[in-house]
Amino acid sequence: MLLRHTPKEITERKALMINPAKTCQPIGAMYAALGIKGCLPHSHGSQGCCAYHRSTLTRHYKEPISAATSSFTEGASVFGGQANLVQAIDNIFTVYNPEVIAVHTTCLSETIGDDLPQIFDKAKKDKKVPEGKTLLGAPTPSYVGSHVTGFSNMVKAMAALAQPGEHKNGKINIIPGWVEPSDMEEIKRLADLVGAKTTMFPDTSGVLNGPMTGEYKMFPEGGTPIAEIKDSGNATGTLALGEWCSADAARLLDTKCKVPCSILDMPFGLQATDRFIDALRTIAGTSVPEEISVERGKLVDMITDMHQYVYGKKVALVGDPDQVIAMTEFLVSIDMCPVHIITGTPGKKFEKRIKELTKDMDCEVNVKAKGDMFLLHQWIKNEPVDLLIGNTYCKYIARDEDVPFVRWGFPILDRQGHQHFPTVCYKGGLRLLEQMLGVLLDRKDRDDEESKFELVL
Amino acid sequence: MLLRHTPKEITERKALMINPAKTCQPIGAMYAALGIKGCLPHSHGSQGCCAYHRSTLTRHYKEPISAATSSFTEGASVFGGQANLVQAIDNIFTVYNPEVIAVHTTCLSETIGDDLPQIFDKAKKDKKVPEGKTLLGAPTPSYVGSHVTGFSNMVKAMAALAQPGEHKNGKINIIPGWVEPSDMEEIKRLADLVGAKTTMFPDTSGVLNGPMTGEYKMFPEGGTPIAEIKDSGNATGTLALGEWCSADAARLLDTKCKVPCSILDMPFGLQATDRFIDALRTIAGTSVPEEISVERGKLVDMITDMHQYVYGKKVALVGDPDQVIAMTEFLVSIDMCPVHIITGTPGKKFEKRIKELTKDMDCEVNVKAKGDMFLLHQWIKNEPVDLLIGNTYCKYIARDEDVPFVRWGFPILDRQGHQHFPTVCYKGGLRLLEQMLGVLLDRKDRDDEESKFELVL
Amino acid sequence: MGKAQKMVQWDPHNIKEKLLEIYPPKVARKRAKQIMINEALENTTPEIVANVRTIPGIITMRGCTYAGCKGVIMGPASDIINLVHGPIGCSFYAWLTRRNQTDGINEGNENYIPYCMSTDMQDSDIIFGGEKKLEAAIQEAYDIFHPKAIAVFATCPVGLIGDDIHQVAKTMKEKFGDCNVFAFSCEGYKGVSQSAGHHIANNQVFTHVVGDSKEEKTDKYKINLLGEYNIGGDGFEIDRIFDKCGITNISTFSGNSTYDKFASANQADLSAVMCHRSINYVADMLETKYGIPWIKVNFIGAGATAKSLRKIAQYFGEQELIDRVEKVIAEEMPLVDASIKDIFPRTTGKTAMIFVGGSRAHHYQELFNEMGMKTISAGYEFGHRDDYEGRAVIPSLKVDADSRNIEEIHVEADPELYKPRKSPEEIAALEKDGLAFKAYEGLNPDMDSDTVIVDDLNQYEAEKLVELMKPDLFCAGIKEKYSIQKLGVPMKQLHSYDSGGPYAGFKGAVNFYQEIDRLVNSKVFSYLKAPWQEQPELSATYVWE
Amino acid sequence: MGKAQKMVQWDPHNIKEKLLEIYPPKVARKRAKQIMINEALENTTPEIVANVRTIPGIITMRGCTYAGCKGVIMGPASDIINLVHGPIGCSFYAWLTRRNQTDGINEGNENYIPYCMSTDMQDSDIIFGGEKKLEAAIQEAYDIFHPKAIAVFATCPVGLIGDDIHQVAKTMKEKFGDCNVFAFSCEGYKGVSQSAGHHIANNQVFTHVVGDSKEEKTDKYKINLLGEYNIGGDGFEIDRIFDKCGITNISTFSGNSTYDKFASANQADLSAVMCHRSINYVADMLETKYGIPWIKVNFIGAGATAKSLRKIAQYFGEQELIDRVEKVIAEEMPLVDASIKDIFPRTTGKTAMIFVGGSRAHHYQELFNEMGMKTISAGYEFGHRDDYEGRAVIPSLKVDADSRNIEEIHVEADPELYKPRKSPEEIAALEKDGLAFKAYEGLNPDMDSDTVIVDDLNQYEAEKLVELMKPDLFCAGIKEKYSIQKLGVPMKQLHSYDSGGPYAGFKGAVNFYQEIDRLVNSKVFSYLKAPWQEQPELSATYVWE
Repeated sequence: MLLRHTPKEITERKALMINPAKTCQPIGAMYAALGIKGCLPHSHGSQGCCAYHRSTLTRHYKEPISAATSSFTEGASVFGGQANLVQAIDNIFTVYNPEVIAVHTTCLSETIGDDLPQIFDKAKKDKKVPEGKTLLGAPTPSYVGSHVTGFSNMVKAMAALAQPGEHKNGKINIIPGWVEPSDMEEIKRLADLVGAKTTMFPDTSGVLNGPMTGEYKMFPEGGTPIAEIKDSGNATGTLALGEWCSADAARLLDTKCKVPCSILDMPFGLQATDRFIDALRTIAGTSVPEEISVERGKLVDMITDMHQYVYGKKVALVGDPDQVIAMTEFLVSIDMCPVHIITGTPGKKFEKRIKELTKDMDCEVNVKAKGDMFLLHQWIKNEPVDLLIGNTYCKYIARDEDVPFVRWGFPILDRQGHQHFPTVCYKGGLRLLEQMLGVLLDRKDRDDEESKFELVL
Repeated sequence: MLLRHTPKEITERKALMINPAKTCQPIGAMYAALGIKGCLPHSHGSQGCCAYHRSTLTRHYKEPISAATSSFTEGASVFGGQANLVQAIDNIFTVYNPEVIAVHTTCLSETIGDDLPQIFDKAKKDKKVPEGKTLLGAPTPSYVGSHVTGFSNMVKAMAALAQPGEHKNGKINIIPGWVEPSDMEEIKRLADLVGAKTTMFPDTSGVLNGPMTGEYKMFPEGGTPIAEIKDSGNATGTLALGEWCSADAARLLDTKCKVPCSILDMPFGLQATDRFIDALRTIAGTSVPEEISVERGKLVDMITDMHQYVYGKKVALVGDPDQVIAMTEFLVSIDMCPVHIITGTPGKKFEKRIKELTKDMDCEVNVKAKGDMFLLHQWIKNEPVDLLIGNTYCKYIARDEDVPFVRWGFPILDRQGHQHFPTVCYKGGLRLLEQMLGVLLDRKDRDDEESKFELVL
Repeated sequence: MGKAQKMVQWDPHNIKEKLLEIYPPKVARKRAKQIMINEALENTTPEIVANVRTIPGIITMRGCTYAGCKGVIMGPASDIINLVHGPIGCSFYAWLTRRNQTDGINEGNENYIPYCMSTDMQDSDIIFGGEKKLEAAIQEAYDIFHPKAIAVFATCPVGLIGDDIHQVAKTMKEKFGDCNVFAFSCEGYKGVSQSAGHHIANNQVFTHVVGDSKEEKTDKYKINLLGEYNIGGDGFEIDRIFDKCGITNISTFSGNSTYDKFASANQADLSAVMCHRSINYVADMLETKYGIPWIKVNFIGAGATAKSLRKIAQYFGEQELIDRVEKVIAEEMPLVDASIKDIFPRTTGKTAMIFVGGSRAHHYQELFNEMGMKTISAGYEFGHRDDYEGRAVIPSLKVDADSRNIEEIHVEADPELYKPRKSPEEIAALEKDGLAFKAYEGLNPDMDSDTVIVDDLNQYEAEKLVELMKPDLFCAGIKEKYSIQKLGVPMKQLHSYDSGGPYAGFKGAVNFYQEIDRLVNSKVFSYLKAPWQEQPELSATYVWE
Repeated sequence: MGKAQKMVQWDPHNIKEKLLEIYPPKVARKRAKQIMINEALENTTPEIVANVRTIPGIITMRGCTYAGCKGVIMGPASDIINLVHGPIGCSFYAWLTRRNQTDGINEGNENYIPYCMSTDMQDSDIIFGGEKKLEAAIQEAYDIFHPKAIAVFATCPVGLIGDDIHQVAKTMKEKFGDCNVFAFSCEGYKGVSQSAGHHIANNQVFTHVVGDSKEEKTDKYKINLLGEYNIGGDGFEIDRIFDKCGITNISTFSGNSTYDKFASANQADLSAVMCHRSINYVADMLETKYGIPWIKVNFIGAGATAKSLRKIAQYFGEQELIDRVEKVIAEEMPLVDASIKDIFPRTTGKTAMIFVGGSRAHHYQELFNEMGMKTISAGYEFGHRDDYEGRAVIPSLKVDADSRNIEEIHVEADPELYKPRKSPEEIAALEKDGLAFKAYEGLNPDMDSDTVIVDDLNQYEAEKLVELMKPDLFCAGIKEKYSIQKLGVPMKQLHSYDSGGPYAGFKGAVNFYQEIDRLVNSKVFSYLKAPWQEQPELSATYVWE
């Protein structure tokens, strides 16, 4: 047993978090910033934060992750980080020459009260910011919310760059939320097919799923150009995918630039994708091409063809709120039973929404926001499941409890594919279904007694 | 043990085939014919053949497979099947109203010497063939070659419809060979990206990976229109993918219509795809768009990133000649060691080609054409492997010998995905690599002792 | 979906018309005789034409004689090597595709079911004959596996080129001494359907295997279960119940069978017939040659299972057995009743169609009745008239060219082994008490009037039936499954059970209730249309937050 | 690739220039002191500046003090609960990411390594202080796990808001009685790199744990192995060799360590130092307080391993041990030699760069030398001047603001436990025979002249070095891996070993030879260009069959 000291008996914990299902804000801000074209994320804190975030993102993507740090020393921590950040900005533009520096704070710089706007002004006054280059900053105190909050805050900081103009640009803003580069690519592909003109930010496709060519580009082709982000203030409207990841930015565009918005679920699974596509075509005033209906039909086809193998299967699910909500709806829609549901991110809304989505399911549902994987594991010990869905850390539970396991979420540190193959929308639904069926049927093939072993499934 | 009576000791067999790695010609002809738009395949033999082929294709695709049969009785078997076939043609056009009937023979009708062209004439003379409808026929004696031969013969029969005209149509014929609908879609997508105008036949995409919509169409939208097939005689040239599946048709177009051809390997893996794309762009006189180079680079990226996990791994591989040849090249190119290689289809050329491809590999290679899975299993017992690649029937070996297993080839009767996700070309290479890594790393995670269990791979 | 369709009303005559209207006249005339409306006519019951040729070009559900012989009857025998003489295809397609479950290994028998063996005939064999290759293949199989028995199956070309497989089998059997080798002339072109293959298979098993067992069976209440194929473990469940009741099933034809079980069939005291179509002649031969009476039973449906057990107990007539059977039924029924109580509200009133086999289209109506579901249309894939109208019509059946080719073997009382299990008086007494011997009433009487009965249903008619009668569930085989489901109607395979089962006996009934509940009540068939397909209009203005 | 690059020639001065030219003057001046050309100057050896602040905005490889303390030193201790006091991130990132292998469970110890524990500080804790929450968390951890010891780690905000974690630890330790609780003030902003964290960790372990073991170790040839972290099982391999030699490794700091092993360190008779950087002060303290001498060893490289074993044997000076060590070396070397024979022709002449840690950049050159590979550039991520230039420079090191903040503890001979293992005479004799105590010459002397030595190499300089010197292999950490590989140069992680290893000892050496052979000779790095990128011209006419 890898987690041999985890007791079945559940005792309440008020102060101790064990095996978290979340991490801290800055890494989310760093990931979001990588979705801006020519942007170098910068961590305003001691250099360990930056090292940890870069390492984790690198392991997840098997790609280089560039980001700089203010390298706080004890002195800076006492007297404030302004000098460090101004010097950093100077060095970064001189040595790496990015279009944009996206600064996020840390528990350290937040605790000592560094004020980014004021430091940015200083840097500009000191002529450290070359003509046409952009600085943006997001406060991301590690002791509030989670990595999802940090992502949201950085996306909100992007939205803050938007300027209201005289005339609308006829485009729809799509804020995709924290999904994979492959997912962002897929969302763009579908939006194009629908015939909607869109601005999507952030967009990490082409940045974190890059090719091997013999050249290293610190700033690859991908990412949303800063000009487009600024122009998002002139859009017809904003579709924000995911309350936790994308709503704040969308609402800021509304209040600041009068760009109306709508908060949708992330398009995982059949229904959430239906709502997303339907919203797109309604706003764009276009009709959905047959190609999309066919993709949809293929997903429905696999659902009906393989229904017997997923029907009534119990699932334990852990991940980030927006993803888990959409996945829960998908699982319920194909007659699976998500019985243990955890997100590490705080938010009562989460538990409420999950309860709604599962209310017609005829089994007990354990759900907790701000929960951890230690609790999830204990739930599983008390009520075993047929399938576990979550990030790589879940494999310790999967091996100990011998549960079929599908890797989905962040981080995935030990398998490939997530950066290249989308799990959003209809094609993503096919992939998710293929993967769930794969592990469920592998288990059946492993455990069936010889007299029951089946060739055809 | 499921195959408990398979001895490790290998004895030569001259007459008995055990657990075949092939089936008979007609099913290949049926699959090929389904790649013609509006075509109903017809099996000229006793009704069992048709029932078996439809069942196998249905289990593989989880889709309806329509095909008719001459329903031979003992009488017909003695007096010849002309009456049955003429009546069948009449009934088919009356009841199902296809654009095309593609007739293939069987061991029965071949043994009694039925002559399709002559029967077709009779049917036309008797006015059983409505204006504008097409009959085509392929001799597919079950006692010659394999299902691959049958596929090739039906494709050749399509090529026989081609007419040489005055002026070239500026298109390139692509004969994809026996690949999945998803693969055919992918080949078309890449040809379009290269900017080559192409005619691809057969094309089962849209036919055998159809959506669920509440309507049943016996003749879905997909398939190559008969007009395009006839026009293939005016093409600039023909790229035939796979010596076994596609060469005969291509050479017929050459001799009959003076359309030059080139026989390439099926585009599985990096190098074979490179050659295919390079041929396309050279013939089309276009330049390859960055998009394709990026897809290629992503494959190279995953190969280099994950090389340590595939390096030196021993593989047992069974399937059809064209696929196995391309896969062998791919495996060798990423430093894996395919040590046991079987195809059920006859052909000394196969063994010769495999030996060439593996000559620099520093381990013994067992290779056999016209081999069977019983022998493959015995080879594995004598020299165990790290990975097994083949169709669903291999899972009996995989379970008995506890070998990681990737399903690839025909038929796949117990898993989903092959009809939707291509394994050809660069994206397909990513998928193949993802799947091989998946099973290899799952095994590592299963077997590593606790002190060696790794979070990050 | 159910809701909507319960309102569908139809006139069976109108439906028959619609099914026929597209056909060329000759085809229409022929099909008209195979499509029957179940209605009382003046002092006659309606006739149906069955077991006749399928019309060329009409997409049929049927397979061939080889499939019926190798696939259905001999496939389940675990320790007999099945060696197919012919091109590779026929043996490949019959390889593990019939879900022939066996636990024979538990009694130390071999299990060759996962093996596919063929002579893989090549053109040279067609030209110069395949006997030598067959002989060599038998030898190689013997050398590698040393089996008790090797069964050889002929595929189409074999009959045409005149290989004498029986002679080869005979020669090799004599050569080996310790291995029974016998052959089946089951070329695919024979007969009109699988049915001919069943007959050929059973005849050879009866001729070459039955009575060949040395060891004497001494248990009480010995029966044969004929025409049960252990698909999805049906036979395991039935045997579980027999064991509980103290009934000894000596030999099942042919689910979970072994050489020795076949060989011991002559030692049973009763033959219980499940699938009348595929096996009734074996029951007759067992009676004629060995004196074993037979009765029709059905273990599909909890009620039918109880009824069948009672019939067997009544036959043996001993109170001990009668009581034990009642005790078992009393133990098993509560679970069944509880399950029905659960699913009935969701299943009652739904409608089904069943087009399979030679008996399941009949037997499974029992299960649907128990769920309150109505079978509105049904028919057999390879049934004969007696399977529809009952054995009463057998004398009036005319033998046509196709059936004439299927060997009928004539047996007589065995000089040593014949032993009547009951005296004529005892039989008469039992019949008087309502136990019917050699009796089968067929499908028609059990179906409501104005239901539509179709023999050898084809693809086109299936689609039309569904379109017109809108059932909540359609039951047939794999070839039909997805064309029906594309129409939005859930489809249940009653050949392979879609890798489900068992559905026989008491536990099987519960499995079936739950499976059908899943199918007819799942939400997944409600996702067929996208929002933009339901409200295609573009005018809609989007409502922002 | 190798071939091409072996011809690459460079002038180290020119390279240094190129590395500096892009920087702002101030930065250039600073970096110039940390980039050193390994060349003899008139009667002085060149100096290098190390262990100084990283320049803000310059993309560094370095981590923080917390990472050095919690991640590197305390992470490997399997039965001590690591409880991180701070926001969730710091404990999340250190969760199972360091490959801390342990087999402690085999001796019945707990293994908490797979657990990640944190107080998950919230804003309210920042405002009102986190001591209460820390106290509660320690209590909850104790109630759930009942561990021997709980180690508390401070993250950045803790120091700033003034939580007194040491007081909390003291209180809880007294409350529990059966559980040692101690804390580390390892806030991330302290010092200039992980190095400060190593120091803080070792000081606390020395203060709170060493000497705390009741049980007396009675085996022969007792040593401590200091500065070995069992990455990829290095420690397992070294212990395998020790066992074979009859040497007893009482306590490894801190690979595969347990509370009791730390606690028993004072009972060893010799300290063998692997990673001089992270641990030399512990070696000194063990000598001062308990009288245990120390020598520098290196088990990276087969030759180095043999040499280190001989040194240990020489120290104990008993023929029995000396012979046994020779026997073991004789047994182990054939495998090593065979492997070298195999790979040498493919690896010789290739070039490598190494930029890691505080000792590996030095140690791994042994392995490359054994393969005939030349290390053309190297440097430490968190080394000090003495790691480059040798301990001789220690007296001349000036203490700057950053190092001043790192507690230096001063120990004296322990009244009871101090026991000099060797008399001054014995030490002198051994030194005379060539066994050097407390001696480390550093990296520079072992590198060829005109090689380029860079301290705290950053992203920009790494890319430039590769571009200019075109090595066949680059060694650093995960953050560097893929930017280097994008350039088409294989990259080997020498922190985590890319989930490979062990590379220490004899078997480890063989593993390393094979791994490097794979990397520098694989064809996969030759696929970077597509045919149409190599021959882009459109003119080409296609050659048909």
